Amino acid sequence: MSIKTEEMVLNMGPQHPSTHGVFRLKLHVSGETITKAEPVMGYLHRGSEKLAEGFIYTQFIPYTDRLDYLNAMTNNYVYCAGVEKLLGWEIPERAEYLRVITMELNRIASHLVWWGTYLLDIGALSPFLYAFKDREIVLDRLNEISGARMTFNYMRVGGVKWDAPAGWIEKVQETVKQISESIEMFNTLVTGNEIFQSRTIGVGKLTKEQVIDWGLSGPIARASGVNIDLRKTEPYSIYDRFDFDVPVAEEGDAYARYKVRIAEIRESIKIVEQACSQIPAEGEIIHKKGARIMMIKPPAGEAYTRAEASKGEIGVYVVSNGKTKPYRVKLRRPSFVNVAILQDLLVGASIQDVVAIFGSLDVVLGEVDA
Amino acid sequence: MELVYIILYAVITLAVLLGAVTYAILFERKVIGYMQLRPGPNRHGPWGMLQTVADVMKLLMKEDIIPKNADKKVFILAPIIAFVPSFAIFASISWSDNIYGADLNIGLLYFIGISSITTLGVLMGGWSSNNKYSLLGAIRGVAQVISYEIPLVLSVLGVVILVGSLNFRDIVYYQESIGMWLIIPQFLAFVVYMISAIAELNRSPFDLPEAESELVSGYHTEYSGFRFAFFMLAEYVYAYAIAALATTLFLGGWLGPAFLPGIVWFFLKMSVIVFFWFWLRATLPRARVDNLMRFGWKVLIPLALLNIVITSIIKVWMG
Amino acid sequence: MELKGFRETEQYDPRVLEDVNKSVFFTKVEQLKAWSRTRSLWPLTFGLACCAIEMMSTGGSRYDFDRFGVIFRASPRHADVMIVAGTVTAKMAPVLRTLYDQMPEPKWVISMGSCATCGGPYKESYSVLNGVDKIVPVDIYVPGCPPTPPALIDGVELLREKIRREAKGEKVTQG
Amino acid sequence: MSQEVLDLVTEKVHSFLGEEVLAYEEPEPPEEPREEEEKPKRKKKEEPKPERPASLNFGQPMIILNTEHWSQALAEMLRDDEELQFDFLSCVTGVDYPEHMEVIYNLYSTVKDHYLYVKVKTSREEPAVASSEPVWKAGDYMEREIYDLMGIEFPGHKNQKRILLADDWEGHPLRKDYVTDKKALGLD
Repeated sequence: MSIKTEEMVLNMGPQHPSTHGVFRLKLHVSGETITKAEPVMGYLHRGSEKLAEGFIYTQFIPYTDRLDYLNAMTNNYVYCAGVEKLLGWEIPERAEYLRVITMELNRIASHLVWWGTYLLDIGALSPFLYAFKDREIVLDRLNEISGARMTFNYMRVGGVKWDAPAGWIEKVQETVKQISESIEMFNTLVTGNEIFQSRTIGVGKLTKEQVIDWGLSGPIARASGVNIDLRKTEPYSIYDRFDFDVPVAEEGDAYARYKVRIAEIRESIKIVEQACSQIPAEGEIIHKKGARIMMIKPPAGEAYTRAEASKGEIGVYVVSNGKTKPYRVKLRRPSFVNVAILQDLLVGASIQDVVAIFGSLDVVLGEVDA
Repeated sequence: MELVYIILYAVITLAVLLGAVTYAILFERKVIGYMQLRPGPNRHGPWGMLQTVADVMKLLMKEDIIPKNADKKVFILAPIIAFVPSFAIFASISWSDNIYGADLNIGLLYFIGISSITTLGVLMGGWSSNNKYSLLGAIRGVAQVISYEIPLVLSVLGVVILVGSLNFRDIVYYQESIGMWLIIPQFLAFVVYMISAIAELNRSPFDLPEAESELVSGYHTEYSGFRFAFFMLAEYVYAYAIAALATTLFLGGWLGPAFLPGIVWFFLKMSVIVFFWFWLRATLPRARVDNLMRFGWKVLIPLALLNIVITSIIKVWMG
Repeated sequence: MELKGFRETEQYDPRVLEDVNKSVFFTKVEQLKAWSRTRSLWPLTFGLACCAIEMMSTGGSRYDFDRFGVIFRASPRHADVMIVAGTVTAKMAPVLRTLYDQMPEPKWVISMGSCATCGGPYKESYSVLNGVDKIVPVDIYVPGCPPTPPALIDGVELLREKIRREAKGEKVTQG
Repeated sequence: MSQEVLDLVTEKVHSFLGEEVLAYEEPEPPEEPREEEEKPKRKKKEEPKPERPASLNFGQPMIILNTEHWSQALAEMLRDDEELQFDFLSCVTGVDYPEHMEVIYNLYSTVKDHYLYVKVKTSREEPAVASSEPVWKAGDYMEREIYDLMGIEFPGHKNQKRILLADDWEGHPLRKDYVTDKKALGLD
C-alpha cells in the first residue's frame, strides 16, 4: 500500500548550513523522498574569466586562488602551466619539487576539510574540529613558504615566488608524519563506525558509465572504478618521478568516495616524503625570464592544460594573441562539472541522504560559480 | 500554611532547575570542547561560568518575532506547552529521603503521561511556523518520540513488576531493601531505557528533528528570543528529568555512602547520565530516519518485551 | 549642565536634564543588557566564499570561537550578528538582505574580508556588489583577503567594544 | 601517436561527412588577402598563417570545423566509433573573436587514452553550435555556461537556460563588446 502525498518544493539554500556556501537545491519532495532536483548556482559568480582578459598574465594568478580556495596551489599550478605551455619554458628542478610539495600538502589540507565538513554534515561534530586542527599544521607550512594561509599566490609563470625558508623541508617531513598518525586515528574513530557506514554505504551510487558520461573526475570517478588520475595517466610536472598508487574503489557510493579520499591523503603523504628527500638542496626557483619579465608575452596560440586537483580535473584553456594580456582564459572547474550529476543522483533519495550525497561530492562553491 | 510550602517548593525547584540547566548547557559546551581539543567557553567569568547566564539573558531581551505567515495563537502557545510539562514532571521526583514534592502513588504514570505533552509543543511549534524545515523537523520529532515512547515505557515496566509500585519513593526503598541498584537485575531494561531516552530527548545521534545540516534548526527554526530560549530550556530540563527518572529507577535514587547527603548523590548520578549523553554527542554521527525507526520498532521494543517476560518469570518463580 | 553620554545638551530644559540624570538606573540596565549581548554574540552561519573557510577555522580547535561565547547558528532567527564572509554578488544580494531582515533586533553586521567590504579583488567584475554596506548597515569591517582567524576575533572584539560604548551612550562612528 | 590519431579522426570525419572538410590546402601566399582590416589588432608582427583544419596543437590533435559540419551525429560517431571512443568530454570553451566565435570541445578517451580538440566556428551574428549535451551529459552545464556568458546558442540542448547569472540578466559578459557598467547594475 502506498500513501499518496502532496508534492512539496523544498528550497535548500542558498544559505543553508550544509551546502558549504551559497548553493541552492530546489527539491521536489513527496514525503521525504525526492522526485526532482534542480541545482541552482551562480550565487558566487564573480566573473573571473572576464577579469582575466583585463589583466596581464601574472596578475591573474591570485584569482585562481579564489576558485577552489581549499586547493589553491593546484589552481595556481594549472594556470601557470597553461601559460608556460604557450611560452615553452622549462621549469627549474627545485621549483618543480617545491610545486609538487606545496600542491600535495594543499591536497592533504583540502581532503582534511572535506573529511571534517562531511562528517559534520552527517551529524558528527568532533571530526570537524580534529580535521581543522591538523589542517592548521599543514597551513602553517604553506604559510611559511607562501605567506598566506589559503590564497597563496605562490606560483609564478616559470616557477615559484619564494624559496623554502631554512629548515622548511625538515618541518614538512615532520608535519606529514604527524598527519599520517592523525589519519590512522581518524580511521579508527570514524571509518568503522556503524552509524557512519549505515549513512554512507549504498548511498548516492554512481556507475562507471554515469561517471564517464557526466564527465566526472577526481575521487568521485575513482570511487566508481574509473582509474583516471592525471598525475599517473598524463604525468605533468615531475609526478612521474614518484612512486605512488592511485586508490580506486568499485562500489561508487558515498562510502567508497570517503575511502578513496582517505587513501589519497596517504598517497599524498608518500609523494611529499619522496619529494622532500629528492629535492635538490640548491637551485633556481624560477625560469630566468620569468623572474625578470613582468609583461610576459606568450606567442599567439591556444592550449588546454589540465591537472589533478583534489576535486578532480582542473583545466585551463588559455588563448593568447601575442599580447601581454590573455585573449581568453577558460577555466574548467571540476566542482562545476561534478555538481551537474546531482540532477540525476538525488532523484529517489530521501532528504536525509541529500546532505550525505551532496557532501560526498566535495563541492567548493568558489569553483562552481567562478 | 501548607500551600505556602508547596508554592515555595515549586519556586525553589524552578529556580534551582533553571540554574542547573543554565550550567548544564555550559557543562555540555565545556565537555564537548575538551573532547574536541579546545577549551570551550572560558572568557566570561571564571572558567566561563557566566557564559550561559549571558546567553539566556540575551535571548530574553531579544526582539520577539512572530512570522507573518505563522498561526499566531499556536505559535505563541507552543513553547509554553513544551516548557511547562518538562517542569511539571519534577513535582513527582524525590530528591532524597526527605526532600520531595508530591509523593504520588502513581508517580511513574504521572511522569510518563505529563512528559509526552512536550511532544505536542514540538508539533505545534513546527506546524504553526509555516516553514517547511520546521514542519519536517516537527513531523520527524513526533514520529520519533512516539516510536520511542513505547520501548521507554516498556523498559520501565520491568522495574514496576519487580517493585510492585509506581511510587518513586517505593522504588528507591525497594532498592535499599534488596541491597542493590536495579541496574543489575534490570540491566537490559536500563540499556533499552537509555537508548530510547536519547531518542526521546532528540539528542545526538538521534537528533534528527533539529538536524542542523539538513533542517537548519528543525522545529524551532522560526523562533527567536525568549520563545527560542523556552524551547532550549525545555529540552535541557527534560533531559534532566529523564536522567532523574533513570537515577530513581535504576541507580538507586538518593542511595549512597553516608558521607554525602542523599540529594548530592542524586545529583551526581544524574550528572553522570547527562555526561554520558554529552559524550555521545561529541562522538557519534547522526542516524538516518529509516534506521532510527527500524531500530526502535524491530530491536528495542522486542528487547523491552523480552525483559518484561523474563522479569515476570523471575518474579513468579522467586515468589 | 553636563549629561554623560549626550553631546548637545544646551537645548534641553535643565529640569529635564536633571530628571534624566536621576535615572542612573536606566543606564545601568542598558549596560547590563550590553554586557549580556557582548558576551553572547551568535553569528549566523553564513559563508559565502573563501572567507567562510577562515570563519570555519576560527571555530576550529586552534582558535576556538566558543571561548568567547561565539557559536554559529543556522537559523537567522537565533542569530545576533551576521558575519558576511565573502563576495556578495548581484544574485546573492537580495537573499542576504532577506536574511538580515529575518534576524531579530538588536543585530549587527561584520563585513569580513575585502570582498564584502568593497568588492575587493572583484571590484571590476560585472556581477559583484561593491561592498555589502550598500544593502545592510555594517558595524565592523575586517580587512584581509581572507582575514586570518585572529583578525576575525579582533573584529568581534571591536564589535563588543562598540556595543559597550553605545550602551554607555557614546556615539561610535567607526569600530 | 598523436599524428596517427589525427589521421584517423580526419579519415573518419571525412567518411562521415562525405566531403573533405579537413583537407589541408597548401599554404597560400602570405599576400593572400583575408579580412584583416577588421582586426588590425592581431596582425602586427607576423602574418597569421591560415589555420590548418587538422593539425597538432601542442602535440595533441585538433580539428577545426564549421558549425554546419558539426552535428550531434558527428559527435556520436566520435564517441561510438570503435577506434576513436572519445567518451569523456573534458571541457567546453567559447572564444569570441572579432569576426567569428568558436566553441572548443576537449575530448578524451578513457579507453584509448587519447585526446582531441574539436574547434567549431560559428558566426558572430547568430552564433549557434549543435549541442553535445545529448551525446555527453557533461556538456549540459558547460554549454549552459557558454550560453550564459557568451550567448552562443546550442540547438538540441534539453535545458538551455542561464546558469550562473540571474535569469533576467541582460547581455553576455564574456563577449568582447560587453561593457561592464556597475553603476547601471546598481552594484556600485
